[in-house]
Amino acid sequence: MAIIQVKDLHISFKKEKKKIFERQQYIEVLKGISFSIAENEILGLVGESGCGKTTLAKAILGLIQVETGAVIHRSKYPQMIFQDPTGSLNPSKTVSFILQEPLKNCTNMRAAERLEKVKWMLGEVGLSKEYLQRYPGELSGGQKQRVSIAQSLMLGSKFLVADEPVSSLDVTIQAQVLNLIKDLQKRHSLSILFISHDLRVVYQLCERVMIMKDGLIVESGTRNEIYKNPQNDYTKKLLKSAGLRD
Amino acid sequence: AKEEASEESSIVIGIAQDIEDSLDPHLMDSAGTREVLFNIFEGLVKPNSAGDLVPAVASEAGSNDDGTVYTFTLRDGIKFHNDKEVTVDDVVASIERCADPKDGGPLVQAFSNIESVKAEDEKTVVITLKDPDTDFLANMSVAILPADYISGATAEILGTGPYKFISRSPQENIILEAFDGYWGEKAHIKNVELKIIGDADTIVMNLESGNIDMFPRLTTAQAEQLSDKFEILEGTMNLVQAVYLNNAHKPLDDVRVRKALCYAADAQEIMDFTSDGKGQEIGSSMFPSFSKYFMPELNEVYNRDIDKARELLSEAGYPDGFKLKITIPSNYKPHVQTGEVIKEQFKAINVDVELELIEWNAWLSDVYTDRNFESTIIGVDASTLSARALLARFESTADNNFINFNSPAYDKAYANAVKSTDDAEQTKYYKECQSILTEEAANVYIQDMAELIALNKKYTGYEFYPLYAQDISKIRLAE
Amino acid sequence: MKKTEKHNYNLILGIVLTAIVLIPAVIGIFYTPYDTESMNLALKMASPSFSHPMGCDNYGRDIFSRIMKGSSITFLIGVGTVFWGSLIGTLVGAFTAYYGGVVDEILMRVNDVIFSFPSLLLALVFVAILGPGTYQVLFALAIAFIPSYARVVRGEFLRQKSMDYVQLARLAGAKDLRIMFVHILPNIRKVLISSILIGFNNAVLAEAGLSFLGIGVSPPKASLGSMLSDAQTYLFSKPELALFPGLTIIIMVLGISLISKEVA
Amino acid sequence: MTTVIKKIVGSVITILAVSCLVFIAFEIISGDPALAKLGISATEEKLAALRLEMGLERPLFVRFFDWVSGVIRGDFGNSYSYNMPVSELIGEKALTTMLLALYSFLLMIVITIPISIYSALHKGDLFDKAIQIVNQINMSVPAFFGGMLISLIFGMVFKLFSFGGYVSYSKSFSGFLSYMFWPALAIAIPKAAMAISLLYTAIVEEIKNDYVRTAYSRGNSSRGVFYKHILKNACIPLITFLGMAFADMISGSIVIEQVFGIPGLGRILLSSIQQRDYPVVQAIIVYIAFFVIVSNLLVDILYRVIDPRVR
Amino acid sequence: MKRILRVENLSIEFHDHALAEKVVTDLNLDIFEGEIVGLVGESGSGKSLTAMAAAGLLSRHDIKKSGIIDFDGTDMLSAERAELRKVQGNKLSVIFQEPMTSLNPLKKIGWQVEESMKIHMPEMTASERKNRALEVLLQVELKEPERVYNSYPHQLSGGMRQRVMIAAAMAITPKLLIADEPTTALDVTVQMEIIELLKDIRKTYGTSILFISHDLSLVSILCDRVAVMKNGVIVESGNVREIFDFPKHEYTKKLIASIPVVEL
Ligand SMILES: Nc1ncnc2c1ncn2[C@@H]1O[C@H](COP(=O)(O)OP(=O)(O)OP(=O)(O)O)[C@@H](O)[C@H]1O
Ligand SMILES: Nc1ncnc2c1ncn2[C@@H]1O[C@H](COP(=O)(O)OP(=O)(O)OP(=O)(O)O)[C@@H](O)[C@H]1O
Ligand SMILES: [Mg+2]
Ligand SMILES: [Mg+2]
Repeated sequence: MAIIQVKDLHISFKKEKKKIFERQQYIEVLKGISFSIAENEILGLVGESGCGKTTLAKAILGLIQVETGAVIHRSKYPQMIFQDPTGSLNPSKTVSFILQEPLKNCTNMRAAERLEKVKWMLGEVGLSKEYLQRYPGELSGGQKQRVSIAQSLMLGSKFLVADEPVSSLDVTIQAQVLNLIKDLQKRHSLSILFISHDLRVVYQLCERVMIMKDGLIVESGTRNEIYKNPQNDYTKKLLKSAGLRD
Repeated sequence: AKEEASEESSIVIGIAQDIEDSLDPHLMDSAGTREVLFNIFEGLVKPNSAGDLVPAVASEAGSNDDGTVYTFTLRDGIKFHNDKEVTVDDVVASIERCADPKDGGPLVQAFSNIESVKAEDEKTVVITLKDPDTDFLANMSVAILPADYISGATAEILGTGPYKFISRSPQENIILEAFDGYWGEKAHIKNVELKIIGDADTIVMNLESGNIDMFPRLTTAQAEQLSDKFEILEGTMNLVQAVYLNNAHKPLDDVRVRKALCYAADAQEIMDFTSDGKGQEIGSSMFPSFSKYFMPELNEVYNRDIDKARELLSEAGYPDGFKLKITIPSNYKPHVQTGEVIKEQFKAINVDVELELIEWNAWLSDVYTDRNFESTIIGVDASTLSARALLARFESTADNNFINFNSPAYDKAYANAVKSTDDAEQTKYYKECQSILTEEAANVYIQDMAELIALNKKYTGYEFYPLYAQDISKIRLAE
Repeated sequence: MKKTEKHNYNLILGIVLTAIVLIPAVIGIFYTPYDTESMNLALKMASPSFSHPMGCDNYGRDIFSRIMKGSSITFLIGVGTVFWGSLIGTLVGAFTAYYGGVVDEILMRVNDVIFSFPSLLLALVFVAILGPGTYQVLFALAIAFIPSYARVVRGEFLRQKSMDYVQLARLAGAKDLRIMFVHILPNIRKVLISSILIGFNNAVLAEAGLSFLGIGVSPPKASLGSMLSDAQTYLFSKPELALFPGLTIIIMVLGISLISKEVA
Repeated sequence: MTTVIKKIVGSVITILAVSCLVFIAFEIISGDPALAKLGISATEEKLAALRLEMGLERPLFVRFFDWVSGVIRGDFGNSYSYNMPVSELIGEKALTTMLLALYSFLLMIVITIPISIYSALHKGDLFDKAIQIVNQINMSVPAFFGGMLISLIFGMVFKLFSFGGYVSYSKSFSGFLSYMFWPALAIAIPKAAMAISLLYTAIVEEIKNDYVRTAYSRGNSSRGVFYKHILKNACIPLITFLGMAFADMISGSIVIEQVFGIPGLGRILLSSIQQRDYPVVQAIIVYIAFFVIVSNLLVDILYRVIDPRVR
Repeated sequence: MKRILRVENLSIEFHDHALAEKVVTDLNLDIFEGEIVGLVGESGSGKSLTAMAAAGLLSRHDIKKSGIIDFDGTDMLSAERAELRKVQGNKLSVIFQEPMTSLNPLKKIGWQVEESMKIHMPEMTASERKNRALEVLLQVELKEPERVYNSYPHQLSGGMRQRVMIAAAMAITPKLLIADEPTTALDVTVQMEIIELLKDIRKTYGTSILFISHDLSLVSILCDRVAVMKNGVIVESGNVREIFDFPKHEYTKKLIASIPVVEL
């Protein structure tokens, strides 16, 4: 059963005008994307930088207006880990508030219970309790990223979009966080769209992988199909650059 | 050489309000307008500073014994400001216009008594009245305007007064210039600017900076702050300031209650608080400069007597006092201040005063026209040099009897006064009217307020009038 | 360490200043050294002395006592006006910016209408409908104040709306209202607070201005504003009459602004 | 193109709405123009006759419609109290007020920008603290009182200008400018105090952003960082305020004009409201509404120009 | 070889909370001319702060710094701003970790890329600058340099912004380039291009690079030396090959063991 189904998605943005009276021009970022994610599946999305991955992610979650095409999803509280942890953490809220937010909105937990859960989650992402009262501005890049991950996992939702969730974490923490995600995925039958540039991480985590370039999906298949027997030139180039192919 | 000096001479006079009603002397109404137009327009007769009527456009004015026929002789060579001579046609047209009953009654109420206005010859105008009225001459100060203005052929503002109108800029100023062809003593100062000073708080600064040379109607506080560059002239405003009581409103419909209020008020204390004791106490609807009618003895009728006031209130059934609302137009600071003191004074007899400040226009409609009020503080002026100007409004059926005063005795005395052809007798009846007002405690009479005029010492010659008027023509440069 | 201390220092100063004004004001509701309304000719324009520390006014009334009484009215009007004005203004600004489209157009046009409408006329309408009185002034002023708050809040909201954290909050299940007021609002609080302070000043002073229409406190009651404008008549001869109510206003506003700046 | 048309239609509706409200307001408040004109000599009959002449007997919407159709023809009607065409009556005054507002606006900017910049850059030092206090005090001084003080100190004590010696711009523009400096200052000071407080707060907030660090890393001087980066960002909240301030200065000049004896719209608006001279009030309000709308439009455009994110 | 950066006994302490927090302790680090030094370590261990300190960008007064940072004769810890700015953006440039917020949202990309040139090379004409900007934008693999040049930051993807940061830092030819996780948001092909580019500028201009990264494979192919940080101290440092092949410290071992492996 597909938890998300995307059909022929197109999205374009206005181009910056150079002169005031120039005609408005558009650039098409997503040029017709279709795929689906099954329940309990982690789908890796790898692609050229600027090809439209973040745009696709936001469109799936309804954060960007979809022009043509359809997104059908059947999950209650889809979550997203944003690529940019700084912009996505409210600068005037403490870590504690940020992490409790989903619980406050979507559950009936009491304050003490919430706090308990927040502390637990903080530990899971490798942060100590001291950070509860910190503001995002007082955290390092990786710490912010971990706070965003923690927030998105608070609710135990069925569907998660992770946009480069571990890019600024050192490998030890990265491994810890990835284990956490995997663990949660198993326990809660979570589906994930996992966007990353790190082909190794994608290989470790995802059963299925899609390769994107220029607003189109150029190749998709199981992990082994893609890594062992890539068809598309771009895929081959990617694997080669990552040292996974000669 | 003296002539030459006056060529150059000029004065800037500050006034508090612009002429907002009309520059047409027949249509204007407010006292502020009247005092300005006094310099531009004249009637067949006009008041002088002694309070007498003197011939103006007419060189002679007379009436028959019973006061039914008035005859006027046009002054020789009298000219409008455009140097055209005044003709009897102008006179007849002016008077007829004011007597025309269309548009809801004649412009001058008293002219409803006119039977006919006729030009006997080139020089003589005869006015015949329906009912005898020996006091009618006072109304003949009504301005004489050119006939072609009245017919609407021209809109130019022309009078026969010592100053001619040059221009105006609304809410800014009015410019006058001495009229060379004036029949009488010519104005001394050539150029006059009447400057509207909207903010009372800037008057002192305007005077001190030399921006204005004269300001009538200062408060004592303002006068105190002026340097010795200025001479402060003191006169009276010629207003009857009182707490006007709505005689139809409970409990003010009870004469004992009204009397109690009169006993509770202390005019001298009010003057002490609000104007350093300046002002003239009054006891009825007449101010002292109408010396012929003014009755100083009435001031003594209600001297402050709290016990008596309390007694009267108990008799009337209000031993614990009552609540009284005094409505005051908020733009008239002196009345508001009077209200504040009165409120304190009435406290002594447990009358709990609520001061309701409202805006002037709302006052006009709610209090004056609709008579929807309990009491109010205001100053009433006289439009003509006649006792009637002050007393007519208390006739029970008078249109402008806004306090709903109703006394058969008063109506009778007033009718007698109007009817009588003998001056002494008439005066007697007018005095009777005043006494009735006092006895009936129609209103809580307070004072004729002090008028303080600041005049730069460069000028001299200012004269007070018993009417609300500023005679600029008398002012001249000091030697 | 040093920094925290400095913070407290400002806050304490703010509290002290506000207390200097508000404590006498609160006491003034129950007790004043002299009756605030009874007049005394002997004390007319008396200079400051031991028994009358701020002197007496033109009716011989003790100025200190009147300031005690007047402060509470002024405070009430200032706080009330700003409260309602900023509350409604913030709601309008937040909704227009957040939803945009037709709501935005309509509310902003209404805003323009209110802003173009002279407050004098507005005040007159209020007097006509509700009669004169302190609360009427409060509401007339509050309405007149709405547009400015709405505009400021709208501008700031527009800026914040496009940020990722707003989208994140939406994903975290926050309802629109919660996003607007729990997530976005705190991020514009600095700007909002400085406009609230501006508004407080304006309200206190506007009330004084409206007294000449006869709405607001009617004499012999006094507010600081009306005392100040009455004192203008004696500006040259008795400047101290203006000095004390003026100082009280300044201290009150200064105190409140110090507190709110620190709290924000 | 369509947005332009939409804006124009919106503005016209706004103006119609304000003027309609003015009609209603005059209907609600007590007092009527005929009575105002007749004053205490009014009698029932005279009032009725004058009302008929003024056309006040007709129902509200008929009068409103009449007025609107007049305005479309460029005719704002006749003033009741001055018996002259409204446009003639307020033409010069409107310009005077506009110039005064413009003048104070410029002064406000001239005062605001350097002071807030200096103060924000030297946050916490003595000058900054002094500025904050002076600023608070400025905000607490009523406009009328400030005006009086300015005229007292500069006009009466130092004699830098002749109090009340207003010169019309048509007579001598330089005289006009030098006299208007003082009232403009009186209007500008409290507004500048507010603007300073807003800009200061915004600057202090903006300095905390990461991009400021980037700017430093490129070797900008503190000034460079400030002028090229922070200022523009920090000005965004100020723009809203400035837009309103300009419109506010037009309608808010009432008091100051009185204090300095300037024949602008302020006094005539006040007296027309009191006289219930609604053709005049209407015209002035349309004028003010026009400025409100234009300044709001400018603010919106400026937003879009400055902040690409809200485009 | 000349030593270009000398960090000795650097300590950094925060004072903005009730308790002071020491985040970097007694840190020593040298970089020689033409050398690429990797700085790896736990997230939150103080890498970015060290880098900022070296770039002379820690000027907040609630941060206490001690030690010596000597960059090519300039004392980066305590020199006056006027002196620092001669260095910054000229002899030293920085690629910040967070490209999203480190770009001015109101300025076009082109302007921001050209900024250091404008400041330090006033002799360049506008068109020269633009050419150079387009050139570096192309060098960092931005396919449509013209469009990027005319865009605002919010119109670019995360990776594009990061490349813009890199381009801006390389628009001039610094003696030292501090790159704080410059490739996190880039796909591997672009990553490799960037690595090549960095090697290239080192070769042609002799630029030294401080390369902070979590990607140990990149560090191993790019850097000459590497330092490993944990909890504000450098636990181990030395030649890349040595460290990677024979890690001594527990943490280093753990780090190397955590590299994800792909078994094809
Ligand atoms: N304002 C602050 N107050 C207190 N601690 C702070 C503040 N800012 C940063 N820190 C702390 O300083 C430490 C070092 O931060 P830094 O940014 O240098 O880490 P980093 O090594 O770059 O980590 P990352 O790899 O996650 O970017 C972190 O633990 C962080 O929480
Ligand atoms: N608001 C916007 N206005 C105009 N163009 C935009 C906007 N947002 C994104 N784009 C463009 O859309 C394209 C795709 O952006 P997107 O953020 O989806 O890329 P991405 O695949 O996530 O890249 P990265 O891996 O670098 O984050 C880019 O070319 C970008 O310039
Ligand atoms: Mg992206
Ligand atoms: Mg870092």
